[in-house]
Amino acid sequence: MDRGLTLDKHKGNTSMSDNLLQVIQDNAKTAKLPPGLSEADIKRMYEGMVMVRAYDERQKKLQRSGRIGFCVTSTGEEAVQIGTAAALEPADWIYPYYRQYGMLMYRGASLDVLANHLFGNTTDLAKGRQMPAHYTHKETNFVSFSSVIGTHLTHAVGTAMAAQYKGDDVVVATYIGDGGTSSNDFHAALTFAGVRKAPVVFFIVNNQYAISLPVEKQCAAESLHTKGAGYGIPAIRVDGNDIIAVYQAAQEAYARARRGEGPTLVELLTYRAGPHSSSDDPSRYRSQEEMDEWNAKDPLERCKRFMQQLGIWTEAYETQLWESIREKMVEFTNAAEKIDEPSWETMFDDVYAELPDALRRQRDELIATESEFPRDNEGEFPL
Amino acid sequence: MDRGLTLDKHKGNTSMSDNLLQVIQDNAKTAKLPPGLSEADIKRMYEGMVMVRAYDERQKKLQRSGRIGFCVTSTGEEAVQIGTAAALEPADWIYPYYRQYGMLMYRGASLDVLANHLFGNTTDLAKGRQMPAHYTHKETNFVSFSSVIGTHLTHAVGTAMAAQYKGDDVVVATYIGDGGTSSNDFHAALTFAGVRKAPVVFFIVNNQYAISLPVEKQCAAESLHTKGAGYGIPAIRVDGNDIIAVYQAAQEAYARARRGEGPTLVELLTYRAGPHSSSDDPSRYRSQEEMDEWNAKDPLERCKRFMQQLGIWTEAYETQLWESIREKMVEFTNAAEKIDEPSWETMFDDVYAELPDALRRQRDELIATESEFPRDNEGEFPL
Amino acid sequence: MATKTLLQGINDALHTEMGRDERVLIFGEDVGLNEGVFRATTDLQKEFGEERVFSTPLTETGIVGAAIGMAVYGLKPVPEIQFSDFIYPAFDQIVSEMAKFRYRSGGEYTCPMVIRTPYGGGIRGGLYHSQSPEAYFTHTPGLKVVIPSTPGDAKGLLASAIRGEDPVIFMEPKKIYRAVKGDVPDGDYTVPIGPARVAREGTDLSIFCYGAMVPVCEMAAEKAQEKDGFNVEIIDLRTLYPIDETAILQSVRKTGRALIVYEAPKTCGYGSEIAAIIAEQAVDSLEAPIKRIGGFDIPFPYTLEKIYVPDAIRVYLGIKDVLDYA
Amino acid sequence: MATKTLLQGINDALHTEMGRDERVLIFGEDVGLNEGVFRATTDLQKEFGEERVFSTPLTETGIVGAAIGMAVYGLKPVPEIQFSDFIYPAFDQIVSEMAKFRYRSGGEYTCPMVIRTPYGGGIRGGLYHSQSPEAYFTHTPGLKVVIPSTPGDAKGLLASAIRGEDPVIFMEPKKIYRAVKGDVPDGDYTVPIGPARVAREGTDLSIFCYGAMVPVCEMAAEKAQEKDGFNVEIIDLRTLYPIDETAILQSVRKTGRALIVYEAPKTCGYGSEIAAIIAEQAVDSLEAPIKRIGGFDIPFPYTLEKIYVPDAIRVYLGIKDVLDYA
Ligand SMILES: Cc1ncc(C[n+]2csc(CCOP(=O)(O)OP(=O)(O)O)c2C)c(N)n1
Ligand SMILES: Cc1ncc(C[n+]2csc(CCOP(=O)(O)OP(=O)(O)O)c2C)c(N)n1
Ligand SMILES: [Mg+2]
Ligand SMILES: [Mg+2]
Repeated sequence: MDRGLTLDKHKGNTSMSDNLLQVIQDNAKTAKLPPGLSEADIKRMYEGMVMVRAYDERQKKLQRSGRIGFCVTSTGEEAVQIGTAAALEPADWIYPYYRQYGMLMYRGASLDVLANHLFGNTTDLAKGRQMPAHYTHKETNFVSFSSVIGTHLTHAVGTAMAAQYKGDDVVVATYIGDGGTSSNDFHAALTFAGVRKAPVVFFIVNNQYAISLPVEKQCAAESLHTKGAGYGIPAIRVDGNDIIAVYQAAQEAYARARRGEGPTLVELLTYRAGPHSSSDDPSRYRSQEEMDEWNAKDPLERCKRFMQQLGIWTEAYETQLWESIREKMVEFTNAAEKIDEPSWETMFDDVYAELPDALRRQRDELIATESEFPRDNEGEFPL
Repeated sequence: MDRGLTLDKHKGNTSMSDNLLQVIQDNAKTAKLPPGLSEADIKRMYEGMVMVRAYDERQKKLQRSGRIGFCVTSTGEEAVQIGTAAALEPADWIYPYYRQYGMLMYRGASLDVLANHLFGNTTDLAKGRQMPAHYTHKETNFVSFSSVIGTHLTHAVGTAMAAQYKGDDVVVATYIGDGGTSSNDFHAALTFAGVRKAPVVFFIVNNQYAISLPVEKQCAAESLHTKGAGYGIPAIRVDGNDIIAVYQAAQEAYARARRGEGPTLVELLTYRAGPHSSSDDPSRYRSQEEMDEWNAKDPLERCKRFMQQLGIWTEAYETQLWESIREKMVEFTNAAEKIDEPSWETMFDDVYAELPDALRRQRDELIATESEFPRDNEGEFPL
Repeated sequence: MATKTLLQGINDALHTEMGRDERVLIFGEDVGLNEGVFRATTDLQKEFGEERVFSTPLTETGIVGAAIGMAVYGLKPVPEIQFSDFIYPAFDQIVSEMAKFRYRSGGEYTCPMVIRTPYGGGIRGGLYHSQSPEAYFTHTPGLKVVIPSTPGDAKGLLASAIRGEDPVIFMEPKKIYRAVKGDVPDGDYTVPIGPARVAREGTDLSIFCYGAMVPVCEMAAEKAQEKDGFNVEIIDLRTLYPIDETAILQSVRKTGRALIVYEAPKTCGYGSEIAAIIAEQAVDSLEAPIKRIGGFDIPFPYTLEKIYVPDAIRVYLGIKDVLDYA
Repeated sequence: MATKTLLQGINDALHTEMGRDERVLIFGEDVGLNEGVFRATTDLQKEFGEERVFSTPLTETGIVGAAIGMAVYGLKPVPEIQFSDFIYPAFDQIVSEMAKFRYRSGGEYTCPMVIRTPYGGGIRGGLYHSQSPEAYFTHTPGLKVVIPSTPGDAKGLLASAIRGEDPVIFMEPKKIYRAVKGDVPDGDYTVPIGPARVAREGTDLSIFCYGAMVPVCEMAAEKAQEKDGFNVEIIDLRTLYPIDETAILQSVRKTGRALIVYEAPKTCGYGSEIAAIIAEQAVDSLEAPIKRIGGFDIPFPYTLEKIYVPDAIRVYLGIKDVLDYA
């Protein structure tokens, strides 16, 4: 894709205005191809979003039938992931939280990377140590997320500083929820990034809720992007369900970072259409009305409309796309389910580069005294 | 003092403008009494500042001659302390850091409260447990500071929330250095205060340095008061060496809090004229030129000029004022020096409301086996 | 008196204490409208209103810091940290401030408050929803640390913590939130902070444990009785700090053998202190080496949680091991 | 080979390792132009420039978090935390992230870095410039914890820490930064992380200690030799995690008596683990109860620091106590 585009009117936007970057005009009859994007680009992005939606469908099914213990979905937030991924280069790094695994697929990770993690089996790259939704994938520079909200933001800055120090042409994209903007590391990361002019882009995924807390009870600011000014970081607010706007804002922010102009803060307005996780019940804290309102702004629907306006969408295309993707989802997850769980010994690996003696003794004693007593998992995750 | 004044043009200032609230016109020939302040008020404030300056002189002398181990001064920052204290009511609370002890004197604490603390003697309210500069004084609602930069800011918010819950007419004033704005608690405190509309005023004492780090390497923002907007908190920037401006800004911010309109962020621009502490050597990191430039804006000198413009200052007044204050300083510190150090037993008090058994055993064993071996202190503080 | 789960015991204490004392406030992430992710705060906002029970922004630093400021002003805050794995952003506040406020101010300012937080394994939460950080707090002078293992104790100890004048870390064994049922007295009810509880009397071996490990040890002890005729005593420590040394020493002097069971990583865990106390003060009465069964010195795994957390099998093997020593 | 202070040994290691490896970066509060409040980073910015040695904003969260991000990318950051009392704002980063990055990512991402931080008493710093938080870190799987007591070890262990592949908490006994002098080999020099050091050979009693307590114990041992003819062995643990169990057990099996000395609050301190290890694995060789001398279970005082920190008098009395036991 062409990287020439600059969003001049938004460049260096640090004001508190209500301006919201939007490109897709839902009610238009026709549309022009946005500068720098081909028809194929837009199709690829749409297909990326469908992939995420289909993966989430599959996850939910597996979880409901008890085949996996837990799942996190990102329904409604596909444009956030795919739009910002599409503007990245392969050498760039991603510090995600749990709701950006769609980027992983878009950047070419094989579906079994995701499926194996859901089952925590022996081929899971996290070796069955993390709950589902905590993917790691070095091949695509997709960094392992802990669970602790916010801590990865300072890592993203450190990685950006390191790339800058080494003179590598690498930009770091990192993500934080509306809730996560209250974390200690949000503050530390923006402080550091500002003074060190680190090549990092902070995406606030404002999906309106932190579990049950609505964003206006999280922070009294008019808009979360107003936080940028206090750190000397240019900030912009974008319609996060408009994949073209997301793409353009991300692309411009990455370009700034690459030019050595430092970090950018991008607030992406979107909505968590599903529950917080498979353990959550949103009806406790929000209305059907509100959900319906946001569902009308579904990012896949809007992208579809845009493709219709461009004349590059047909029913047949849509049907075929979904069918082939759904098939893959079933295939890969069924395969992952059949793979063994990690052996007991592996539990002691990777604590240190080399196994210390005391830990070796713990391991060997466990195997010696208990291998004849296999155990089953129990317990249910509450949120 | 009259509380009717409102700084309309600054009210709700959340912009990034370079506007700086100033009242004292250094080059004017005459001045008018500011609304709400009498001549006596201004004299009282001036005398409060002289008191702090004289106390610092005395501390330095005691430290240099080895009579106390360590000291922190606030030379150059007297207006910050006295201006904000003068606008407070006795029932209001203060969460200071180590550079606001001037407020303690201004609010009527006897000088022996300060002197005893310098020596950590048996009448020290902190019972000899804290280094000098960590005053506590419940009588004036001056809360004990730990040493950990920033942690008290969330306490200030909690106290304000508690006062609000109980319906008490109490405002909380809290202070943080330019360096301290990077702390975790700065972020948490403003987040909480914003959403809970707590009656708290945050004063950023921007004295240009955090030990050796100049403020522009602390934070890339144009001005620290721009942080307010990101929390929905009105903010203002004030000439912190202009005691009248400081007073007016503080008074307006307290009034907002009292009216239930929530927190205010006030940045006070000033300069740490002395070293960070008795252990610091500023010549390692800043120029004489810079110091001279700021010394020309000394808050005592500027207040003096203002009093001259008002025609309420004479040489005789000045001489007499200094003499009487200096005398008191010598008297109180000499007296404090003669008081015994705390007994060993007291070391075990106040860890809990009641001494647990295990701790009682530790105490009793110490006394039983070691009281015949007295010890001397050694060691020198490095910063 | 009603039969309740441990979680209901906690909810009961919160209801009762809020009813007794207007100074009690509850807040934390999702504790208001959503009533907590484990539902520990069920019906509290409904009954006591948004002023006294509310959900906060996502900052543990802010939650604990604000609670401290309230306590200093005279309220009795009972903040919740959603998982003890997420207590670390508040660690500075807990260690530097909450624990030391009274001391450093020479007693001028005090900090009576209770941090409630679920800890330990049991919900397949992996590395970051399963940790047992109690030893960090028992090593911090100024804090009291309490972990109940029965519904009645959960209510009574929490009530005492709230009524007390010291800061308390009240850790809740989430593994047995709903799994354990027991009698919970209605209304006003306290269990004093300090004394340990003899969960099972015995003569051959003393097990020292707390929280979710208590029922595990009970199962193992039953098994050992049944299969081997061993008569095992179980001391439920309940209050981890201050430590009930008397109860520990008394039991081990009686049985001559000690097994210490805890979920946290073994090295420098709370069980190390129990072992050290015995080694200092009752080593002469030992008929066998002390044995600790702790978590392994590794982060908490996901798929293999079932192997990581000490269970009745491991404890049973440990009992045999100590009692087989001649 | 030159005679240097412990502080100079550290500075030497930093110089040498920065010269050897361009991936080594140093940052922290006041470490650049000001060369650290203790001057541990003397001449480093001058020699290696602002890109590799720089002062940071006042956020320990940011310092450690950024260091982790650098390490994950392949650098070897050596951040300084000005006082270990101020490491708590970074505690979440250390415990949740630095310690667990390799594990949770299945080894895909690693975190080789060293946090340097002065700890303990000795400068009349009161509650918040004197703490000894090592036990918090030794209880955290994934971390290595190192505390040198001699200038040579300071250089050699720090060099090993920087060259290693694991995250290390390197705690520096500020009390003896300048008070202790010793031989420090020039240039390339390492001391392996892991093995303890026999600081003094003896047969009657084993003292286990580390950091600033080593010279204190040495003085006390001399005194006991002189006054009572006791022949005391001193084991300087040096690496607190992983623990050199072999050295501990070997010594105590030889002497039959154990005294453990540390500055941190006694309860759940690092010394509790040493006592537990002995009680588990060498209780049969004990001729007297184990004795721990720790700090009291109170916050660190100011005026009475001299009474709080274990000194040669207290250790000497402890030696007598253990050896007088028949
Ligand atoms: C430090 C920390 N505190 C609490 C939690 C529990 N928790 C998990 S997700 C979440 C809400 C996150 O909300 P947001 O940042 O808006 O992200 P979203 O889930 O909406 O995408 C909370 C409180 C956590 N994981 N980490
Ligand atoms: C959390 C923490 N980190 C580091 C320190 C060491 N320290 C003491 S004062 C200080 C600088 C504070 O600067 P600033 O906030 O600007 O206040 P000033 O001293 O200039 O008034 C530092 C780094 C500390 N006390 N607390
Ligand atoms: Mg959200
Ligand atoms: Mg400053």
